Amino acid sequence: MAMNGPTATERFVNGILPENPVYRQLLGLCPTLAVTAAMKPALTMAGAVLFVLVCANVLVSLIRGLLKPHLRILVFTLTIATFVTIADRLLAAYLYSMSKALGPYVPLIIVNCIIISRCEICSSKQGVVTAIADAFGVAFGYALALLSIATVREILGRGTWLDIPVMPLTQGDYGWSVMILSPGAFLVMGLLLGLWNWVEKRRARGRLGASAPGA
Amino acid sequence: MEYFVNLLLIGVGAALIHNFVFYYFVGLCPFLGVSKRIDMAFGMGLAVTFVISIASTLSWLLTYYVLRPGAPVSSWIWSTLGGGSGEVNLTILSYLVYIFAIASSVQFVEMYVRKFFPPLYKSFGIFLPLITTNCAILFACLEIMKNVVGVEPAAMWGLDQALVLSLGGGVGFTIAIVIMAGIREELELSEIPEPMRGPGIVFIVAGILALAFMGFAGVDSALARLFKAGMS
Amino acid sequence: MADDRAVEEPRQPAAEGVALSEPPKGGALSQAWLVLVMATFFGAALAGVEHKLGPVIAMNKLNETILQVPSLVPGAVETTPDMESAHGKNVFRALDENGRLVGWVVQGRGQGFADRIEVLIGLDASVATITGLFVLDQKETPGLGDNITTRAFRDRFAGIGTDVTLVAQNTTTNREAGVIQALSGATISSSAVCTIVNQTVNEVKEPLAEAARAASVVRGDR
Amino acid sequence: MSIVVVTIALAAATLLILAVVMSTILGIANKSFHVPVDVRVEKVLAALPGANCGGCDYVGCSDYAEAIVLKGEDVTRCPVGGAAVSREVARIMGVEIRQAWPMRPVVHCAATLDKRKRRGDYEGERTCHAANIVSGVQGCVYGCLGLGDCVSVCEYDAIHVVDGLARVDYERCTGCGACVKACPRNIISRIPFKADRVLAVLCANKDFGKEVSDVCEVGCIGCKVCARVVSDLITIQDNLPVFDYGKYDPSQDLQAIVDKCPRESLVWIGKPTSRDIQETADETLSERVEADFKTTVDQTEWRG
Repeated sequence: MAMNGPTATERFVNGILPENPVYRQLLGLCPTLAVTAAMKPALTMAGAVLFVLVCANVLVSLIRGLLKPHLRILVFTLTIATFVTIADRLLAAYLYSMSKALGPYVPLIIVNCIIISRCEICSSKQGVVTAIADAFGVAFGYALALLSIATVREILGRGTWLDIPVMPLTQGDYGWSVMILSPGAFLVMGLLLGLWNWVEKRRARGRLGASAPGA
Repeated sequence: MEYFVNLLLIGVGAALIHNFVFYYFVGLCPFLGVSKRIDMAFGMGLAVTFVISIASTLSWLLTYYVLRPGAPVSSWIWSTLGGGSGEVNLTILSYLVYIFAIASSVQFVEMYVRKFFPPLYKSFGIFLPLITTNCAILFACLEIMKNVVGVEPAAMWGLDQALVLSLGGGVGFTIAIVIMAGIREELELSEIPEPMRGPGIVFIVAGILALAFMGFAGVDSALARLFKAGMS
Repeated sequence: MADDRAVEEPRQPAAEGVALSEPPKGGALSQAWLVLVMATFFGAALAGVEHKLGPVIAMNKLNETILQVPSLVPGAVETTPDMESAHGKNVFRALDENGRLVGWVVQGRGQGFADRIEVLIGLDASVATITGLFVLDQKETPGLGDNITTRAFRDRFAGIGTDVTLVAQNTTTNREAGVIQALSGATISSSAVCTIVNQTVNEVKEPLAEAARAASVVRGDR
Repeated sequence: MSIVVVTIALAAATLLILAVVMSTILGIANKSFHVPVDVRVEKVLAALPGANCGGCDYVGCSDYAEAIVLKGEDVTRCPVGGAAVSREVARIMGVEIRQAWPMRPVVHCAATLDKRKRRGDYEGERTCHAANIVSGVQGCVYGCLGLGDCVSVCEYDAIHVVDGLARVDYERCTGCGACVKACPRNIISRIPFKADRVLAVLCANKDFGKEVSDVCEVGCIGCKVCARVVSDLITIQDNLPVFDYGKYDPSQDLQAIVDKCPRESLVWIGKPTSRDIQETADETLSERVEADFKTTVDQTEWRG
């Protein structure tokens, strides 16, 4: 099939909003919910995903000529698992407290469908530059989703944002604990997803109104 | 007796208190994807329980005998090669080895069941490939690794504890996904605001269920006290 | 978007007789050469990474405890890990500026309300009193159980003798020996910490006291 | 030999051995446990990513592959593989990519006021919901009531009651499904529009032919002629022909059954062709239809 696919710029832009991995494709939800109780772990997680995504995309893109169709997923998984291990070790070595806070969710990046789907869709078919752009775009989209959820949860749950007190009365016993606990993760995710769909629909209708003749 | 109480607590903990879905958020993809009908959800739950048991057995064996620092296999090779001070530590390979072992063993089981037990394959074998890359499975392996590597020998988990954890986790997953499927079958009939349809409302329901499951917190310590009282 | 557009002339679906597949041919290994090469390479590379980062990580783990020692044992400035004195427990010797043994720090762990709790217990040299407590790792309920990490709660343990069994109670007035005032709304977490402390102290009391005597004998000889 | 070298060598060897053992076992198993299946299933499966993420709402890639081949499922459901995989699967199956098939509502009634028999005087509230409770509004208890509940819920001004019969303006419709829910008689359903115009059964009367012709001049009498001509596409349920739109192929010439239908129940719906517009230039829909829809309808809007 002679097809070039989207360009690097398109890949980058698409990853952030139009094909947002969390809100649009509902991929990689386990860590999304687990690490968003506060901003710092969410940021760290986003960084780890960026690292793994870029490395895996580059490597897969480089060896894409050698891939056998029926073994490609195995190769992707091997590559991803290796880079995840490296990311995990790097975190443990240089950001020990974060590594402790994230716990098993760093190794769980291996089974995060976001990365494997980028390998499959983009980097196993396109060149290194496009693959890097794609990795950055998708990772930023993922970061955006993580940080939006974490913002809501940390502000409501702890009254702080990036550990900076933002809510009044943060001294003393402030704490809407449920927001930090697991139910809060599900609820915030559900509501933000609803909000996302609502905005999408509004925008779609806006376009429609503009193009409909004399409605 | 205390041995069984301990196992029971691990199992109950994994199934209810630290439910894989509602507490650790692992296994969310099938939880969202295959929870539309109760029978499908139940098949999925069974398959997860089955795979999780195989995977944790394998990963415990590999971790205990090959990967952990001072594991029998690696230290035997080290001493054969000349030996000396220090221990060969292959823990860094664990993620790679787990994912490898899980994927291959599941594929093997799938082929086996498909060839020799076609009815069984129809009812739950089709779920097998879907859960190879399910985070719940890898998560169980990681939990087991946490209790084998770098723990003092007395507290190190044996195969029995590893199996109970994985069975408990699988049962917990089954409970969660079947409850969810039951609710979703009812949701089909209800009026839901447009933007919340689909995954949105499922997350909200899951949140409420997670809230309910929080009620199980502390059940294990209470059980432990109960058994202790019963024993003395 | 143009690629998804429905084309005007759809082709007829392939409706020929159903052909059944044949078993695959060819050696599985020769096809998987890339996987094998990559597995070998990755294995070696990871071991290399571990060789570089392993010591740093081990240091991080150790530092986590060592940084706490001065606040747990009064007068301690230096710490050395001690794996021999109490077998199977992570024990650290707290030394003062002259290298004299002033106390011990012991790692203890046990089941809390939500998950495992890991604590550091500071003990004086003869293991007669608890000098401090620090919570290394816990996943208790935010806002309630996780208050076990607060200074106010931890300080309730300092100065209690190791000969009494600690219990957590909801009292403010009762100051019997061994009664720790439980955190409001988190009795179970408070009791769990007490139990962990009791267990750990009981296990290490004898061997550490022994080791401390031995250390002072050595010192006396000098 | 230093421990570092041994560890590195052993790490490499461990993974190598694992890889060799696993791929050998799987290779042997793959041969000896082989179950013959439709070769297209295997081809489709090979084209799918094999991530088994469940994003297609099927239980893994093989289940989806089977559904594609055996049940004619949509080839574009794979979120991991994206458009490239869809194209490849479509090529294997020799079908069109159907992602763009928009779901559009069909009012399953073709009877304008003058075609309905035994109409009574209805003086109640002017909504279908109210009229549906009252008996005797019109003879047919299945057909459109024409009081416009669907019109009031449509946010796109895409459905109107003309001559007492709800009609969809397929140029404005986005397929949101509001009208489907609003209809108290449940005679609006959504079908995949595989072409600009598709054939649909515009009758919902489940009674036998005699009773239908008593209440309606155009309703389906369940004569089964259409089902006999294209038996793979149409089945008769409750005296009504039912299209299997999964198998519906826009290129198939179905005009024959429309001509054979003794009533007026099989009707082409959708965007009018330019010939239709010319032919019906002075008829009911004329003021709403514009000949040049390429400029007014863009793809995204049409898809919904």
